[in-house]
Amino acid sequence: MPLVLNDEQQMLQETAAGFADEKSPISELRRLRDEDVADGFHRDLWSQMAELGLAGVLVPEEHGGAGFGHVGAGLIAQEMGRTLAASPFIATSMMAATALSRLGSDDQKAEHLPKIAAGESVFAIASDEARKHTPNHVSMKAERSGNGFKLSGEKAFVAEGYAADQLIVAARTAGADDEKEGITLFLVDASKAEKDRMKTIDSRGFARIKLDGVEVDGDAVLGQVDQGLAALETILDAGRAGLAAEMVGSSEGAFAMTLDYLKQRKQFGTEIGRFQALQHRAAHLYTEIELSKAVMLQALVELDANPEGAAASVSLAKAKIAQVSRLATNEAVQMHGGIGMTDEYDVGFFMKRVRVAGELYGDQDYHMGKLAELMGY
Amino acid sequence: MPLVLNDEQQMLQETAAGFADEKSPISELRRLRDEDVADGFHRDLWSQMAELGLAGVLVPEEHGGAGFGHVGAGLIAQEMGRTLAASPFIATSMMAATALSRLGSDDQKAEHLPKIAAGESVFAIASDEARKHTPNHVSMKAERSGNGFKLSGEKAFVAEGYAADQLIVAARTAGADDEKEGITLFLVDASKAEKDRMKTIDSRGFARIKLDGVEVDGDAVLGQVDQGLAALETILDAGRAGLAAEMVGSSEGAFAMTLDYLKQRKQFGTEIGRFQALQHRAAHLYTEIELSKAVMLQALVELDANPEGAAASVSLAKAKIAQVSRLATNEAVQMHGGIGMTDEYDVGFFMKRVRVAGELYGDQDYHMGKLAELMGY
Amino acid sequence: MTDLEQFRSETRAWLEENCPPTMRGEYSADKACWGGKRWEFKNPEQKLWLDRMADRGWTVPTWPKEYGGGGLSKDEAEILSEEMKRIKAFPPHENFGISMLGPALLKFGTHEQKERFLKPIARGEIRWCQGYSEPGSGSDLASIKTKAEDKGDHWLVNGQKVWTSYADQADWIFCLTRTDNSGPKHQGITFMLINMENEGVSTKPIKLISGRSPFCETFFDDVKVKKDDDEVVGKIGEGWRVATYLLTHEREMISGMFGGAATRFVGQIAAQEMGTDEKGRIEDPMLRARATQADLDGWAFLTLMRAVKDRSEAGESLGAESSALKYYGTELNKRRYELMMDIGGSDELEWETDRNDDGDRARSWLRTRANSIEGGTSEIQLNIISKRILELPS
Amino acid sequence: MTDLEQFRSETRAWLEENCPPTMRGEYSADKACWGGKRWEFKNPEQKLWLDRMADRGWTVPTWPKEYGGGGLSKDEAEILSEEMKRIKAFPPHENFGISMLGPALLKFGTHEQKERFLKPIARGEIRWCQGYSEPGSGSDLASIKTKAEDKGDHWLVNGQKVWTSYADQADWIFCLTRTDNSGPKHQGITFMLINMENEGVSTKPIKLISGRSPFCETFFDDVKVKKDDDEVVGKIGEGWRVATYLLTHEREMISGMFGGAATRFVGQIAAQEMGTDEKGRIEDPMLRARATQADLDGWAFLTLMRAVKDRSEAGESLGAESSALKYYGTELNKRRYELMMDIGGSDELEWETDRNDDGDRARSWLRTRANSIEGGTSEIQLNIISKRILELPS
Repeated sequence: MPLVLNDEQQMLQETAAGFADEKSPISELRRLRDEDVADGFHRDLWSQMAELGLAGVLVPEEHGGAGFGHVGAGLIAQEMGRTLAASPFIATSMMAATALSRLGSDDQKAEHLPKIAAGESVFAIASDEARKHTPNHVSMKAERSGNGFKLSGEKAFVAEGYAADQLIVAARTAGADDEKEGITLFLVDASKAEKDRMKTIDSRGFARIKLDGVEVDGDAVLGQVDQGLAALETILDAGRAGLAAEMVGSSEGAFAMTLDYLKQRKQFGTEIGRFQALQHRAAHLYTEIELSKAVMLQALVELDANPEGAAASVSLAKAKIAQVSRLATNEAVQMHGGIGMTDEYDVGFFMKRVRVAGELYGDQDYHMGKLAELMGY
Repeated sequence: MPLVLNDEQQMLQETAAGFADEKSPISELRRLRDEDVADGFHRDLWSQMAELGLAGVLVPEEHGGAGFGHVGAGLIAQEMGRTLAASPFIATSMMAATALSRLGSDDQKAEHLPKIAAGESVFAIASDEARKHTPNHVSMKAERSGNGFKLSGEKAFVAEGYAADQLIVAARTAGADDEKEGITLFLVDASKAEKDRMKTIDSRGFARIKLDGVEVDGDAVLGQVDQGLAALETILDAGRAGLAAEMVGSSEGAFAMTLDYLKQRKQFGTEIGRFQALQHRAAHLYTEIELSKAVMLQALVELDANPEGAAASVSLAKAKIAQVSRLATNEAVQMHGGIGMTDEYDVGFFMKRVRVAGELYGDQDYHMGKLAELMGY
Repeated sequence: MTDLEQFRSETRAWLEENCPPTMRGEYSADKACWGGKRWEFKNPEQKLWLDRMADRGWTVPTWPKEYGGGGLSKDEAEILSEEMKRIKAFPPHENFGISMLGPALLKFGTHEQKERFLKPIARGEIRWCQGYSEPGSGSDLASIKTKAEDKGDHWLVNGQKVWTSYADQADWIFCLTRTDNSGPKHQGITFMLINMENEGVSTKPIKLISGRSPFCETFFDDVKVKKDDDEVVGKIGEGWRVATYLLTHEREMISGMFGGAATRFVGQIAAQEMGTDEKGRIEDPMLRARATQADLDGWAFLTLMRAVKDRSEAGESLGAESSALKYYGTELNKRRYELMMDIGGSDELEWETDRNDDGDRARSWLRTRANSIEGGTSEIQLNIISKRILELPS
Repeated sequence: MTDLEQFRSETRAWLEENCPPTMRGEYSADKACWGGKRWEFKNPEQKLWLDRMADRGWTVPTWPKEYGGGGLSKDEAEILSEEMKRIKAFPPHENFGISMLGPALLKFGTHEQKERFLKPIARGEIRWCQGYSEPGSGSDLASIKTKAEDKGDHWLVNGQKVWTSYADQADWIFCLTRTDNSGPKHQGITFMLINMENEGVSTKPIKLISGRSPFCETFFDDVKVKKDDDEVVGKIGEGWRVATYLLTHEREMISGMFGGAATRFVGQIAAQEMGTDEKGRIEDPMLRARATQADLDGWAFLTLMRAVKDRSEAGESLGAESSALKYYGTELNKRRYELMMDIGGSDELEWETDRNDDGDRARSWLRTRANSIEGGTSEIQLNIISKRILELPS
């Protein structure tokens, strides 16, 4: 698969870009924060994305989606990242859509996928329990009871967890806390969960989720009992690639603001963009962002070609792009100087969001460690 | 102990600096290389250093030395590093002098220390056996025979090993290859050893040493039988601090050449030192070299105050300075451009020597790992 | 017993007796006493402690006695601070007058100015703020435009300052005004002292990305500053000399701050918060390596700070080197807080909650981004090193 | 079966039959066939292989048949190289004429020049070298001084070139000369082809810090270059256009080289040479972390190279982006070789010994220091990106 976009994909990217610029510029995220919206996104915006067919980009056509693949989905995430557009797109349209279309029973698909495509159902993935991402660390219990299960435990850092209608929960049906075996995925109606809102620095929607003896019947199981970790990794990889794409967009957004500033801001009687030290740092950053775009596309292409085999490409993208977006936002603030530190100015929003996106589903250190192991050292 | 030099120490440094500039500029190292001198230093130069009292800087006065302490010795090493003056100073006057004055019996002191001070005897420390420094990895055997020992095995990367008259050999009197217990230090007449010259890229004197059933009697033991590792570490720390000081000097030497070049070399119709990108890199390097000088002095001060407790300060210095000297020499070549790559020009000698000095007795990774463990994580 | 030993024992005894128990322990920003006309003491002991120390001149130990100082020698002052550390005594009060205006007045002020302004500073009666930067000026500080016109018996001041810390709580401001436009920009700047109660002075808080900020914008609209021979420090039009003298001071202070901040090893914090593996190592080897590098540099920086301190105590004067400290210390601090956030993981990404102390770590992390901007950006420090120390052409 | 499939099967068959067994396997510098008048073939097969490929025009597959090329389409050429890779066939020969002069002649050359020079290049009969840099010029390439005076029937050339690779073995040199001093420095430069056998042309090898070097200094003392309408490529005084066109080419080539060099992960080399612990990890955790970072960046770079290649095959033209590749690829390669030396430890610090292949790794490490200098320094690449791509003022 060549690392180039076909016409269809380019059109999709333009649609997403246009939508982000018109309907969801950074000022919308500021409004979200100032209005202290608990959901972490504007419902009406999400509906509009669904109308445009963006929400169902990964949903198969027979279930009312566009069946566009991860490349298409990633391009949308990238454009949303450019303007920091807030939506449950990654959790719902990338992770949950992947989970259901790959693991779901016919009934589960028929019930949920159309709602995802229609933007009628918000999904959240409840897997992490500790401060740092560790997929196999699952202590939430799922005990058999009757023909179903009873779930008890707590989840932390659940993206879109507060607004979620449906949860995909990783729970332990066997084995000890850190064992790879014995993890099972469940579809849980979010109304059965206690949601404790997390007010994160990026003003997006996160929650801690508590399940206190929640009863679900057998067909709530997603995929195979005790064999959920591999499936979870595939779902996580979709989310990681989505976040990587979003961070590429945010890097580009912050870099664009910085370049504008370098060209118009005058000091010592000239544009500061004329100072070679800043020019070289900007040129270096440009190069790093080019690398980011390439590894992002590779990860998305691999996810479409062979989801189980994409782990390394995805970790490469998540780690490298987390580093580059950190550099991009740090340089953005530094090159803006004092004004970049003010809340009034937008650049700080990029810094806060890439910090959260970098942490979610494994930070740079986690994915570098994973990469080293995958490379055999 | 304040991190400042007293008048005595400043005078000593000036003496060493004057000597290095007059008697041993870089052209002397070039001559050494071109004449392919196996010793790795000029004997006459070493005698002159002895006459100046430099060789005996760490030798107690009652044994004909100056008893000047590690600070003084480090300052000499620093000035030698500035002009890449080649001598067995670190191995003989720092490591062996430390070994003998701290561990030696009265007889051993009386026999060897005066010769060190007089520059009549060259010492080498034969400890490493593998490509990477691992003090506890000692497989050279020392079996009891009669009232003495029989030594068999091979040592690699022995600094001044080719010119050495005396060897301080770490051998195993008990335990397995990597055990901390069971290592013993021996004084061995180098004439009993098979020397295999190593032609290292820095044109200095190194050898692989083979002992094939070499008989030594009991009083060849330096310090306590089986308890040699701690003693060896103290000897190594003296050498590490000496090499750190040498690398600081080499960083300063390479940086000075670079600054001169930046001021005189013209491109695009102006001195290249006017380009801000180069200015900022030079200013950053200046700062790193200031840090280097501070951690160097701290390590030397601690070695004088409390040799056993100096390990952390020494590892800090060896690791940090190895990094900075690498940066200094890389920047030196890059800022010189093509001419910096030519053998005709001197800057390459700095790059080659700091590479070797950085590797000797533990590279930056080794000492960072050691530091992390000493800091308890 | 030498005089110094005697001084130590006396000081120790006095502190034991006079430092209230509530004025000892872990010090933090919220425990600070800033003084000034509008200050409300957190408790009676805070006032008691300030008064007792002020009576001895120990709020500004090295200032001359005649100006409210303690007239202590460097060594004595060192002993005093050691003894205060020993019992964890709080600083009696904090005031930009102590750290910034004071040194300027001592160096450039007239006897009258010292008489009038230093004592109240020493006693914490007047709170000062600093007015240097302006919206347009940024790194190019000498380009300030706030105008002070000579109207015979008074100056007419118009303009705007930014980044004036705590201006909304300050009684007086020391600031740079332009009294002459004709010459090169470094000339015609005057270092002026203005009472914030003057008509036409107003302030507006600046909110930072951290959500917290001590900073304000300060506006001067037709402010009349009476000429009483005290309102100008140094010569009229030569305020730049005073300002640069203070900036060097500020750089040392700031780098000092971050030197202090670096005293705890990041790796140890990680080990404590994240736990360690069977080898006693931080589990995440990549994080561990980055933490070790940060601690390597952090310890090296502290060592350099110590060496600089020792050298200056040995009589060496610190000039442009302070730029190297400011540059390295602030960049290092930024790196350390990136790691602190990595260590905290999702637990430290929240704020406006009581779960994690209102997200103090996240706010601190964001706040550190300004370290390499305030008090002269890193780029400015590198320029200074390049020109003044390395003498590269410009 | 499509035409391409047919082409593949025919090509595969032909290669199987015509590529001598000794011309297959692990390729390395010492196996290269450089051709030229003075070339001594290492063995008969080397000549046989060159002739067979040249007969089909496959030494320069995409060049037009009339000029000794294979007239292949991009896709066919791709297939040919894939099939050659498949059987590990050596390149029939290497020649700066193929990679550098050829493209310039195809773009700027007259029909006569193409006729006269391209065929011998394709057949490996004439070996070329490049004469751009001069002792004084360095990064400021347009400041070259080598003078070519118009003497009616000939040019009189005087001056000196440096970094002319293999000039001592080359038959011809393509170089930049100054034919006009009156205008701005980018004008008045002429791209000239000079026979090294001309009287007054001499060369002197340059020794590098690695102890090895293909480079020479090349001197022109009153060299008479006959005017035969072929000696100048492009218009007189407009050689800068030709030169910059070639430089972009060279940047792509060089970054390509280093992309290639990065195909093996440093961490894997470390694991193989140093061994691993019970977890299968490189024992030194600090080295492991640095290796992982280098491999992360290395793999990212390879991915970008691949993307650029795919984009250009999709018709996108690569402009100043090649500067980003050249900059990153060369800096990366330097970092990789620092690590390779760290991995080797004392075993790789020796040379002039048979213990470690004459210190090949140390020599390569030292050689990589030039990567970020030759073909335009990293600083120049960053300037180009800043101006041409980011459009920052200058």
